[in-house]
Amino acid sequence: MSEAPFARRALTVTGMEELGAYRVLRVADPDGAAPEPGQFAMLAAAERWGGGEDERPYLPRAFSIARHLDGESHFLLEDVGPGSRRLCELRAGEKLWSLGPLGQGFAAPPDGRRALLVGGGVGIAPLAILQDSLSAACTVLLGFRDAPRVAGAALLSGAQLATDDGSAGHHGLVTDLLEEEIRHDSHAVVYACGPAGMLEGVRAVCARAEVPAQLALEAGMACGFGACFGCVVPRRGGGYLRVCVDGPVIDAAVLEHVEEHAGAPA
Amino acid sequence: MSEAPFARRALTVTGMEELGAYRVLRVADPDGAAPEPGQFAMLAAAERWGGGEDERPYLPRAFSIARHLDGESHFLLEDVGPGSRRLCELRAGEKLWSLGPLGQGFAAPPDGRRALLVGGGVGIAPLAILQDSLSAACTVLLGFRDAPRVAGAALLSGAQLATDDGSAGHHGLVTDLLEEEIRHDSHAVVYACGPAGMLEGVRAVCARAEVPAQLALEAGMACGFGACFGCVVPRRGGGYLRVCVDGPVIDAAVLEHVEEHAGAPA
Amino acid sequence: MSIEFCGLELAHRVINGSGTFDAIAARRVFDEGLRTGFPFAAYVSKTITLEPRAGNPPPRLWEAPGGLINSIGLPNKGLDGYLRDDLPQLADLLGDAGGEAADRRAVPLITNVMGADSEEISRLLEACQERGEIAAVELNVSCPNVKTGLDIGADPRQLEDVVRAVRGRTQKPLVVKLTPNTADVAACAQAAEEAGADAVSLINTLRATALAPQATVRPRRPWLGGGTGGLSGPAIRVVALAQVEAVAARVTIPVVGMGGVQCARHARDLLDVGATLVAVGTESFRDPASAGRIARELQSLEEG
Amino acid sequence: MSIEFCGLELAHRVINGSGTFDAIAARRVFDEGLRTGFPFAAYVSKTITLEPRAGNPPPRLWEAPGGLINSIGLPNKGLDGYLRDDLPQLADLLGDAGGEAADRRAVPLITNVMGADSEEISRLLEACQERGEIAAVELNVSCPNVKTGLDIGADPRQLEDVVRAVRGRTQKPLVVKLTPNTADVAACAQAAEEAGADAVSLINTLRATALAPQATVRPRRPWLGGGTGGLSGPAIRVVALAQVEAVAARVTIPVVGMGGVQCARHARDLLDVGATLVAVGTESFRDPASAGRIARELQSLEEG
Ligand SMILES: Cc1cc2nc3c(=O)[nH]c(=O)nc-3n(C[C@H](O)[C@H](O)[C@H](O)COP(=O)(O)OP(=O)(O)OC[C@H]3O[C@@H](n4cnc5c(N)ncnc54)[C@H](O)[C@@H]3O)c2cc1C
Ligand SMILES: Cc1cc2nc3c(=O)[nH]c(=O)nc-3n(C[C@H](O)[C@H](O)[C@H](O)COP(=O)(O)OP(=O)(O)OC[C@H]3O[C@@H](n4cnc5c(N)ncnc54)[C@H](O)[C@@H]3O)c2cc1C
Ligand SMILES: Cc1cc2nc3c(=O)[nH]c(=O)nc-3n(C[C@H](O)[C@H](O)[C@H](O)COP(=O)(O)O)c2cc1C
Ligand SMILES: Cc1cc2nc3c(=O)[nH]c(=O)nc-3n(C[C@H](O)[C@H](O)[C@H](O)COP(=O)(O)O)c2cc1C
Ligand code: FES
Ligand code: FES
Repeated sequence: MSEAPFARRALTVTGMEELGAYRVLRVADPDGAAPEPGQFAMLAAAERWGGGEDERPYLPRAFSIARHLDGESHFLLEDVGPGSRRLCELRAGEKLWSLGPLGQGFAAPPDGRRALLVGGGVGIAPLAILQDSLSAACTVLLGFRDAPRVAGAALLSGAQLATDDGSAGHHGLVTDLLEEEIRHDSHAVVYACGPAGMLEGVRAVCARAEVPAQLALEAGMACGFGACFGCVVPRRGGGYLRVCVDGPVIDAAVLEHVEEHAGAPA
Repeated sequence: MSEAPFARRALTVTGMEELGAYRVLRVADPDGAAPEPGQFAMLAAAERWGGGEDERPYLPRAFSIARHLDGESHFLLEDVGPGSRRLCELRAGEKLWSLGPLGQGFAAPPDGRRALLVGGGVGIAPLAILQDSLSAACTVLLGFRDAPRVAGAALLSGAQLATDDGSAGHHGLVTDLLEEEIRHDSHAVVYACGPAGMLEGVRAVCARAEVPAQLALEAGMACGFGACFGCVVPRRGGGYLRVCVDGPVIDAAVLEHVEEHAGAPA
Repeated sequence: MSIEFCGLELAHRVINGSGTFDAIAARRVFDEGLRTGFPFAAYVSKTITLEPRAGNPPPRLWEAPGGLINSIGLPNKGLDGYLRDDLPQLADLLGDAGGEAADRRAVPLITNVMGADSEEISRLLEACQERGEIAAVELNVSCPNVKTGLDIGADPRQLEDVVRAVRGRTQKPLVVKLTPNTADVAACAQAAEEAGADAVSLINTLRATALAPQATVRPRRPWLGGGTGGLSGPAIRVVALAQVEAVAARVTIPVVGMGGVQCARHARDLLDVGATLVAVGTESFRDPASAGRIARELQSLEEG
Repeated sequence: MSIEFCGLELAHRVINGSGTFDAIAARRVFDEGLRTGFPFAAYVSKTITLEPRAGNPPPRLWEAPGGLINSIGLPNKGLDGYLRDDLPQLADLLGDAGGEAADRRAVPLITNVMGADSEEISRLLEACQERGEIAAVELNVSCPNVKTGLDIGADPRQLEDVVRAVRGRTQKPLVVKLTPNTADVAACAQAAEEAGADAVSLINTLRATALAPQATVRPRRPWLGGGTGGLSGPAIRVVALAQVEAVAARVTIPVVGMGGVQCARHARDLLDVGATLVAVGTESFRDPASAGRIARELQSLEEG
C-alpha cells in the first residue's frame, strides 16, 4: 500500500474533459506518492464545498485514481449528486483538497495467469490504472447503460463491450461476457469494479467457476482512513470490513454477497 | 410604498462592475415594481448560496436599491462576509433570487426645502436613487474610509467628500461637513445612510440643530417583510421598530440613539 | 382533495410554524398577492401571552451552518391587544384567502398561546373560546418554569398536569406544541394526549447560542441580546424527523411535523414517519411563498 | 506552554472526540506522518464495551445539512480484545507521538467505556485501573437504559446514582461524557460532579434520522441500518456552545467542549464559555490533521 501524507493537500486542477456522460478530472500531484492500482483519494473542492442540494456536500468524496501519469492523477467522474456535481464544475487552475492515495489496491496476477478486467459504468476507473500497470496483455470487459456512457470505454484499450440498451457490443450484461470468457479460460484472475448488482454477478459467476476475483467495492465514506467505521460491508462468517482500509479491493472469497450499497452508481 | 410581488423572483444578472473597493451589480427587472428611493430587496444567488465560511450564507441579504434605470436595478456591494462575497462573484447571465422592493423609502422634501444627502461608505447606495428622484438640486456629503472606497462617490453627482485617511476632500468625518452645511442653512432636510456611528452623529447634529432627518438604517434581517421580528431597533419611549417594515428609512425623531448594529458596515 | 385535522377542513397539508409569518405585516407588504396566493392551509399566529411583551433587545438573529438562531423573545401585544387589534385583521385576511378566485374559503386560524402556569394558560384559553374567529388553539409549552428554568413542557409529568388543568377551558381543538429540548419527546407527547390534547406539533427550536465575533473584548459577550436563542432551519431537519417519528409512533392523535422543511421531499419525509400536517417556518423567510410551492409539489408527488 | 487537565499534563488544548479517530488504523495508513504529526494532546479511544460488538448493519452514514448522521453502533473488540490487542499498539504509538523530534513525550491515553448498568461499568473501570497505559477513563453515558430506552445519562438522578456506584472502581481521573439529548444538561453535569466525576465532556451526537431517498417504496425504509443515529458536525455547533456554556456555569470541574469544531475560532468560542479542553470529531474526517492545525491556530490566537 502506498503511504499517504498525514493531511489533506491542496492540489491544482490541470484539466477537465468530457468523455461522453463522464468527465476526466486531471490534477497536478508531482510530489504525491505513486498510487497502486485500486487505490483512491478523498476529494473536495477547495472553494464552495457545500451550498448544493440540501446544503450538501459537506464531507469529501472518494474517487478511484483512474490513472497516474507525468505527475498528474486522473479521475473519472459521473455527476450523480451534489459532491460529484461540484467536482465536475472545477476548471484548470482551481484548487481541490485531496487526501491519499488510500486503501488496499489490486494484487498483481500470479505469474502466467491472465488478468480479466470487468468494469461497469463509472466503476471502470480503477481498471484503467490497473491495465497501465500490467506487464502482460489482459482481457477487458466493460458494461455500460447507454451510448453516452460507452464513451467511457476509451479509458482502457481493447475492451469488449456490453450495453443495457444494445447501443454497442453485446446487448445485455457484462457478466454474460465474463461467463463466456471463463468458460474458455478458467485459469484467469478477475478484477472487477462497478455497480453492486454487477459485482454480485461477478462474485457469483467466479464463485461457481472457482475463479479468484478481486472486487473493488464502494461504500458511503466519511473519512477514507479508518476513522469513522462508516463504510462497512458484511464479511463472510460475521462481522464487517471497512471498505476504506480493508479495501476498497476485497477478495471475493471473504464476502457472502455484494450488498445493495457496496457498488458504484448503477 | 411600492408593492412587492408575493414570492421571490429569479432575475438575471446583466452586469458586475468594479467601483474601487465596491462593485455595482446590475439586474434585469423589466417587470418589477418601480422602487421608491430607500427601498431594498432581499437577494441571494440562485446557485450555491451556502458553502462559504461557516457553511454560510443561508438567508438572503438585504441590499438597498441604488438605482433603477431602463428596467434594471443597480446595487452597490461591499464584500464584507460570505453573503456579499458570493453576490460579488456573480457574472452577467447568472441568476439571483430577489424579493422586493421592500420597506418604507425616503419621503420627498417639503416644497422649498433643500435636501441634504449624507452618506458613509457602502451606505451611499440609497442616496443615489434618491438623488435621481429629486427635482431640485441637493447637497451631497459623502464620507469614506480610504481612497479605494472614495471611488464609490461616482454613484452620485456633485458630492463633497470627507475621508478618514485624508486621501480626498476633508480629512475627518462627514458629520463635520454636515455641521458646516446646517450652520449655513438650517432649513434643510437631511437624508442619511451609513455606518451606525455616522448615523448617530447625524442624528445628534440634526437633533441639536432641530433639522429633520430621515435615517436609512440597517439590521441583521432574516426575511425583509416583517415575518421574523429579527431586525428591530429600539424606539424612543420604549418598544421596538422592525427595520424592514417600519423602515429602513426612519424619522430620526422616533429614535433615542442609533445603536451599534443599526448601520452599514463601517 | 381536502384534509381533516382535528375536525377542521384544510385545503392541503402545509401550514406555518408559529412566529414565522406575520400575516398582518405581510399583507401590508404584499397586499393582493398575499390574499390570492395565501400559502398556508391553516394560519398559526405567533405566540400570544397575557401581558404585552416588547421582546428581546437586538441583535436577535445569528446565522448558523444551515440554520438560524433566533432570540426574538415573543414580542406581542398581549391577549387584549391581540383580540382587539389583530384578530379582526386576521379574520378579514383569512376570510377569503383560501385558494383561487372561484373557490375561496376561509383559512382556519390557530391561535398560539403561552403562559407560565395553568392559571395563565386557562385565562388565555377561555378568552380564545369566546372568539369565533379562532378555529383552534395551539399551546406553546416552551415557556420556562419560573422555579426550574426548564421549559414547562420538558417534563412529561409536569406537562400532563398543566394540560389536564387547562383542557376544559376551551372546546376548540387544542394542539400542544412540544419542546424538543427534552430527553423523551415521545413521553411528553403521550402525556399531552393523555391529558386531552387533540394534536401535538413539533419541533420547536433547539436551544443554541453564539458569541459576538469580535474576539478582542474579554470576557466575550453573547451575540444575542437575549443571551441564548433557538436554532431552526435545515440544520435541525434530521433531528425533527427523528422526534416526529418517535412521537407519531407513540400517540394516536394527529401530529404536526416541522423543522427545516424547504421542499416537498422534506415534507414527504415528515408525513411518511407519521405526521398529518407539515409546518414551514424558517424557509418562509427565504421565500414568503415557499409553503405554497411545497404544497403544490406535495400534491403532484402524491398524484405522480 | 502546557495545560493541566485532571492532573495530566497536555501539550495543548485540543484532543479528539471518542470514536472519531482510530489511531491504529490511521497509523497503518499514514505511518510516520501520524507519529511525527500526531494532532491530539490526549488521545481518546472509541467506546469500549464489556463484550465485543460488530456494530450496526450498513448504511451507517447520512450526510445532513452541515453535518453527518452516524449509526455506527459502537463496534469494538470488547474489553478483553481492547486490552490485549489495541492497548499495546496504542501505547506504542502514543509513547513517542507528542511533539517534534526533540521534545517528544507520551500522549496520554483516555479510554472511553460504556456499560448498561453500574455493574458493567464497574468491571470496565476496574480493568482500566489495572493498566498503566491508560491515563484516564471517559464514561460514555449515552447508553440506553434497558427499561426506559432513554440514555442512562439523560436523567440527573439516575446519572448520579450510576457515577456514585462506580466512582470507587478506579483511581484514575474519571471524565463523564454527557448526553445532549436531555432537558437539562447542566443538571446532569452537576450530578456527575457531585457523584465524583473529575471532568465532564460534551456534546455527544444529537438523536437524528433519515429515510431512504427512493420515495417509491412504501412504507419507506429508514436509510440507516441501525434505524436512527446521531448528528455531529457544524450543524450542532451552536447547540454545543449553549450546552457547554450552561454546564461550565454550573460545575467547578473541568469541561471538555466539542461539537462541530472546524477551526480555532470555533475552539476559542468553547474555551471562552468555560471549556478547558476542546475535542475535534467530525472535522478529522475531512482532514485527519485538522486538530493539529486548530491547536496551532489557537496558540497563535492566544499569543497574538
Ligand atoms: C472507493 C470509492 C471509489 C469511488 N470511485 C468513484 C469514481 O471513480 N468515480 C465516481 O464518479 N464515483 C466514485 N465513487 C463514488 C463517489 O465517492 C460518490 O459517492 C459519488 O460521486 C456520489 O456522490 P455525490 O455527492 O455526487 O452524490 P450523493 O447524493 O452523495 O450520493 C449518491 C448516493 O448516495 C446516497 N445518498 C443520497 N443522499 C445521501 C445523503 N444525504 N447521505 C448519504 N448518502 C446519500 C444515495 O444512495 C445516492 O444514490 C467512489 C466511491 C468509493 C467509496
Ligand atoms: C436595509 C438594508 C440595506 C442594505 N444595503 C446594503 C447595500 O446597499 N450594500 C451592501 O453592501 N450591504 C447592504 N446591506 C448589508 C447586507 O445586507 C449584509 O448585511 C452585508 O452584505 C453583510 O453580509 P455578509 O453575508 O457579506 O456578511 P455577514 O458575516 O453576514 O455580516 C457581517 C456582519 O454581520 C455580523 N455577523 C457575523 N457573523 C454573523 C452570523 N453568523 N450571523 C449574523 N450576523 C453575523 C457581524 O456584525 C458582521 O460584521 C444592507 C442591509 C440592510 C438591512
Ligand atoms: C424567528 C422565529 C420565531 C419563532 N416564534 C415562535 C413562536 O412565537 N411560537 C412558537 O411556538 N414557535 C416559534 N418559532 C418556532 C417555529 O414555529 C418552528 O417550530 C421552528 O422554527 C422549526 O421550524 P423551521 O425549521 O421550519 O423554522 C419561531 C421560530 C423562528 C425561526
Ligand atoms: C462516526 C462517529 C462515531 C462516534 N463514536 C463515538 C463513540 O464511540 N463514543 C462516544 O462517546 N462518542 C462518539 N461519537 C461522538 C463524538 O465523540 C462527538 O461527541 C460528536 O461527534 C460531536 O463532535 P463533532 O461535531 O466534532 O463530531 C462519535 C461521533 C461520530 C461522528
Ligand atoms: S470511510 Fe471512515 S472508516 Fe471507512
Ligand atoms: S427582517 Fe424579518 S421582521 Fe424584519
